Amino acid sequence: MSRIGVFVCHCGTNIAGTVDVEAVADAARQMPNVAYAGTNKYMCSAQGQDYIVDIIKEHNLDRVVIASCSPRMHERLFRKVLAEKTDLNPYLLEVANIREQCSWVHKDKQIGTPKAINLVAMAVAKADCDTQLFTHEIPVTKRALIIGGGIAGIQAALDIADAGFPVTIVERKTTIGGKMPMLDKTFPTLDCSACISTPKMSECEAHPLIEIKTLSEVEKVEGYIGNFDVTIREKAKYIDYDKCTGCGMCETKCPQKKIPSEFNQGMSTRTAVYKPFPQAVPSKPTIDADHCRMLTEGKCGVCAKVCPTGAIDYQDVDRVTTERYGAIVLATGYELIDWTRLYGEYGGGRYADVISGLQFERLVNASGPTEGHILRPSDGTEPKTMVIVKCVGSRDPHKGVPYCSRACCMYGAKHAHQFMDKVPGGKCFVFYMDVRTPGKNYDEFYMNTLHEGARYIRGRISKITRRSDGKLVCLGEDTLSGNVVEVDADMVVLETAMVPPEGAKKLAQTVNTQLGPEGFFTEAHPKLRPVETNTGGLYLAGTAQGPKDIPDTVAQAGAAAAKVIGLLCKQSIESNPMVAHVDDSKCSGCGACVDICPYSAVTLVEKTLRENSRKVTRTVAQVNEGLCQGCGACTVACRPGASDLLGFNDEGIMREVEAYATR
Amino acid sequence: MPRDNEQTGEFTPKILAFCCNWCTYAGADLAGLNRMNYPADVKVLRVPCSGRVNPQYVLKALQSGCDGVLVCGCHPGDCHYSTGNYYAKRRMMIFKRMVEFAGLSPERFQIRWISGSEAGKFRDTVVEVSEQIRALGPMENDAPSRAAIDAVAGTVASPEADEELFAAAKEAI
Amino acid sequence: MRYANFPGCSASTTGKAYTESFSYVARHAGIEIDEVPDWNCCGASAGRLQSDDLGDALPARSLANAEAAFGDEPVLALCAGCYSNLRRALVHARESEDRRRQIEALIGQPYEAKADVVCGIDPFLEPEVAQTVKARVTQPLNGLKVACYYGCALVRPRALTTFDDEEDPQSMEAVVKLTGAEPVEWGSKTECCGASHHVSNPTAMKPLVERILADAIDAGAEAIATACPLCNMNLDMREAEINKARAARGEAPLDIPVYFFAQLLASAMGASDAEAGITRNFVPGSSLLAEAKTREVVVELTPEQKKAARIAAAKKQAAARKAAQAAAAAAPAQGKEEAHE
Amino acid sequence: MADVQDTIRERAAALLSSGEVSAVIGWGAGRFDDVRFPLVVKRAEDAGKLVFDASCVQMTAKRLLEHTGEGKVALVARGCESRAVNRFIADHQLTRDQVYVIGVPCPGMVDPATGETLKRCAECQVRNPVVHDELVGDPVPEPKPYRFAEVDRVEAMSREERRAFFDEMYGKCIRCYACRNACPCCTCRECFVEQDKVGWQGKAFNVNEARYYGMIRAFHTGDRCIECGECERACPMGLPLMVIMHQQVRDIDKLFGPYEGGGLTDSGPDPLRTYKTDDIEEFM
Repeated sequence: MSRIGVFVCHCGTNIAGTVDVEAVADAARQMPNVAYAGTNKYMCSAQGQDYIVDIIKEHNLDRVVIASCSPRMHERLFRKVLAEKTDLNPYLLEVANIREQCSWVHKDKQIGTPKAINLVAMAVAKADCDTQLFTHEIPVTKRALIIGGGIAGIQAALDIADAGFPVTIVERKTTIGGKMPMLDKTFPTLDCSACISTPKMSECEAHPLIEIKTLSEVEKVEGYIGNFDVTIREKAKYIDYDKCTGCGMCETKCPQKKIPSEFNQGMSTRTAVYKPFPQAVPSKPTIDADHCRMLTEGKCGVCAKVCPTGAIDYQDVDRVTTERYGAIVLATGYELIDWTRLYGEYGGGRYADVISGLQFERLVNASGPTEGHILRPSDGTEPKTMVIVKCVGSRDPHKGVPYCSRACCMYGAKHAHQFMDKVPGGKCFVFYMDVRTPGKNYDEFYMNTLHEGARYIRGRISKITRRSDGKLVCLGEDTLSGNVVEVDADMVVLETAMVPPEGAKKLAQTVNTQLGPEGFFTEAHPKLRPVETNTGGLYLAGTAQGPKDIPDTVAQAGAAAAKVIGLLCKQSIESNPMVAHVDDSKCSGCGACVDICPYSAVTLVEKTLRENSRKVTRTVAQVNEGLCQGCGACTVACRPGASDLLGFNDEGIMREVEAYATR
Repeated sequence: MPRDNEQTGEFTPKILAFCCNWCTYAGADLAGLNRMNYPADVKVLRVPCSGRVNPQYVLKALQSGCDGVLVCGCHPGDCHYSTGNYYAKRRMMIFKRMVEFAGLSPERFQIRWISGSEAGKFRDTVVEVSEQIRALGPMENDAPSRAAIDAVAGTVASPEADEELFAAAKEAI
Repeated sequence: MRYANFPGCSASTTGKAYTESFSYVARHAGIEIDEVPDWNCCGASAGRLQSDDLGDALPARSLANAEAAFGDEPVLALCAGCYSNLRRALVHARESEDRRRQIEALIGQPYEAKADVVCGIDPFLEPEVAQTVKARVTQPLNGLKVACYYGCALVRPRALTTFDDEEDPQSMEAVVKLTGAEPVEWGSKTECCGASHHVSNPTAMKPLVERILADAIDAGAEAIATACPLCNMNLDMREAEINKARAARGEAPLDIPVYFFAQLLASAMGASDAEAGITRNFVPGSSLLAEAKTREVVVELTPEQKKAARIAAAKKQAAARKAAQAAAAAAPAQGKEEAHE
Repeated sequence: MADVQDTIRERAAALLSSGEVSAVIGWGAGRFDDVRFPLVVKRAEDAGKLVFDASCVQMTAKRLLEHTGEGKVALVARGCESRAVNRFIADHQLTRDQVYVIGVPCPGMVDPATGETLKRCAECQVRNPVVHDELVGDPVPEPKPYRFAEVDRVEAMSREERRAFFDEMYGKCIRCYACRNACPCCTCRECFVEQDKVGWQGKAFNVNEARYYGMIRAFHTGDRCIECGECERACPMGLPLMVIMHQQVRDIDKLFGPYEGGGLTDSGPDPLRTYKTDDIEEFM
């Protein structure tokens, strides 16, 4: 017989307003195994907690039911109260939700009170079957893994490494830096993007605790918070980085010169052995296996001949390593939407002078293909009239993506400013739906661009056609004046939507976390836990979580680093005690639970058990408490119920069902 | 607990809803946060995942006094444990067809995917299910009518029925 | 491939040339055509404006007759207006089961929406049909610059017509290429031709047609291809009035013949002007086709051939340089002799 | 059939005398004519007692589980027994090398009381053994008859009639658990009905508790059932237990892809122990 204490909370008037708490307490006193029932104005307040502790001592209670707000709110708090202020096991506690799911949704006391009584009866029945549970320590590997080497990954890596923990950055491309080195200026301060990102990149390379793995991808992630076993595949670079001095002789001599440079968004060409841009980190070239004649046709080998240190190695192979990490940060960044496939009305990619925002950044960038002069890709002349079209792909549920990509309004204004700055007498038209400038002196920057003469026209461009004289006729509407507008432009820049990079879905399955409907990683809580995920030990930073600009990305990177440091500085962390448990006597070793477990936490093991005074060796299932997350799928697959879930055991739920059904 | 509401005297159904802690329970809390209003016939039983709901709970609830059972979980793909609701979907689809094959009115046992942000959908589901069960009446209404029993009587035993054994057993009950 | 043809009112009137040329091409390309039994008016633009039920019931009745006679044989609607209306009834029936039942109740006969509805271009997108047409092209229109004009109903609204991109369609270009002609890139392929407003408000509609014709000529087209009787009529018939107005304004006339794409196919497959219905065109179109057939065959080189040509040219250059050097070496000897003399 | 019986006796004797197997499981003759019962022969000289003819109605495979400790055991296996062997292997109750299967293509057994072929044999889908170490006699044709006639009959009833049908059926159930003891899928060490502490099923002797037992057992074995019909044959009250099993097998086949019942292969996963992300969706 257990002695249960029922504590009904008024919650000010939140509960007492529409539920007769005294009646609930009276009804609770009649329930089986209830030794005490009482009410309090604010159970979660310090005074309320003391009230609980005193009553437990006074009435020698051994289980507690608190009828108050949702367990998702204060269950953890009440458990702490039991653990710290009483000698009760914190898991002999049940919370009946009589606020969010009762008093707040039923206005009439006549309806709310009986329902509250039912909910309390259910909680009491379950509490009677609760068993003592004990957490245990899981060791934490003091090492962090950052997937993605853009500014988010770099910033997170630097912060974690500065806190004294070794970090590995896994970057898919041949250099870290991501999109920032491609940009020319950054808003709103117009300081040079490369000048503020390349120092951080070299700081990363120089940092003793940061290991950079480029041209690498994460293939498999097993384990759990504090103990992730991560398999990383480092693709062959065909250059031995220890010997290579980065002199660049091979790049100059490589005969294969006609490969479109991804870094310059296809507006210039590169060689098969290449370094994407001068300040690349690591500042050594790699050989592009798909285009190198030696590796595809077996003829050439010029780079090996000219290399002073003999660093070229055509027989290089992928290296696959598996290492253990305590925490993982997803900083995989974004890609621009492929507008050519979606927008036939803008020429579908056939007009060379209709370019994307990133391509314009490369044009206007001093280290770009045109050394910073804004020239038309078609004939290299300087455009006199430029049209910028915003929200291409963004906020377009039919053809593109439904969401706003946040940063294009600002970098659209920046492009307009740069154009008017570099092309004397240049006329710039910006077609927009809204101008969103939600940041510190963002709007001032936009106003400044307006005053410089950028013509903002509210309306979307409906069609771009090319006249035989090369002019791009942009047909649109000025919704404010209601007129149809036609602009003969020399060049059009489309500010396209940010979308998740290719391969994000596969990575989400590898690290076992969820993607939102648009394909970005889902954060644990949009407002309260934006850099965490539902998977313990897995954090998010930057545009991997959703479109954002550089200031927010760096802020999130710092936040994610803080979370990782908060985890790694602990010697060990408490495990979740509400995990599955197998009763050996009932288990026939059928293995139904083994296939079902998403965390492969259950295995069949050979055990010698004492059964009716005989030693018998049998295969039974065994749960690895570290891996088990307590979902309970195995407990239903187990027909005799040998596998039971601690905290939500079969007996407790059955009594809870009967408590309600038979009342 | 009288089944009929004291004031109105009309039948108030008893509906048990197994709600998964990460999605539907959060959706229900959100419905409360937004002060939505829905009938009080549904009581929520929290489980960590819809994969934890054992069909034996559902049958026990239906047979010991509940008029309806609702099992809710995350939308496939959103499960906090990544696969719990896929298993729940298969189990519940098979179990629902079996109990309906055995004569249970379909509305009395329903399954819905409701995410943590779909407070409105949770309220609408509760309203809809409680109206359906209210229309069906208590579980006793599901019992077969005299005519149905006569129509079926005698057709149940399979050809190999052992008549004397059956007669002997009859007295024993 | 077999199709159940839904002629519609335009087949024997404004679209007569389209029907004649299409049936000529069909005969020679192995496309069997049955006719939808007891078909009725598809509702044109008036039907659905009157009421949704009428808009769905009129085409659905013909589709039901076709289904009863030919099962799931695709229904061919040459006129873009019929195509759009038949597609609407089909999509409405397929989308929702109870709408399909309502339609069945309206037309008083069963209709399961089994058969698909296709426009005039669709049959030629089938690879084997394209092969047979290409093989039968005996008088190719070599290098004839053609601007393909789609208008609206063929490609819009996007939810009904799913056979090509609504902003940047390329299917008619692929079909016209079979004749050896060369489609041009131009901007007004899906602009409005004014449709039936030419009757109610001609002054407002003239500039639309004028802009289309001007845009085609600006893009270097020698002819315009269409796949809808109404577009064809508006572009073809109005040219004379527009040119008269332009002459009054002192601007150059816009002379560009307008054909049905089927006419180009038929003519390239050896049909006489009468068989291809070209004599029906307002802007005389036979001379241009005849001239195009006499042009020198432009053979498109495959990449390998291009590479071989490049290497051959490089060899010829090297040989020429050697010869030049040899000549230069011989020359000084000669020059010296001259200097001595 | 007689020559098959002789070969079985000869093979049994040979296996027992060579010591390759420690026992041979088959059928023996009872006191009355054409009454057969399962027989476990351990000595070579008793091999002569083994009988095989049209009235061997019992499905003997479950005896295997009682002899797993004594080395290799031979089993005379028709189609249903061989599927049961696969079932045991899939449920990790047995390993393949613990059983020597003497395969016997089955012509279909005859019910001694009525003289017609057994209902389960009339509906049998797999007459030739799916797994065997040796085969006695040549394979018989596989008619694969339509076996869902009774399910259709019950499904055609109205909801109330179906409820009445199952009320009567479970009303007759005396909860002797013969169906559970006969079923090759029911190999749990402690069945849920015996767990009073958790209290899955009440102790009361009424329709509700019998229905609870009947339906939960059907759910537990539904996705692994080998359709041997032994539960129906073993039921003293003659209840049509296979109706609900066939309904499940047909539903699983319709919903989750091609499935002709359990035991056709010896490895999982069974339909309810796996999932496909594109399973049909009806709870949205």
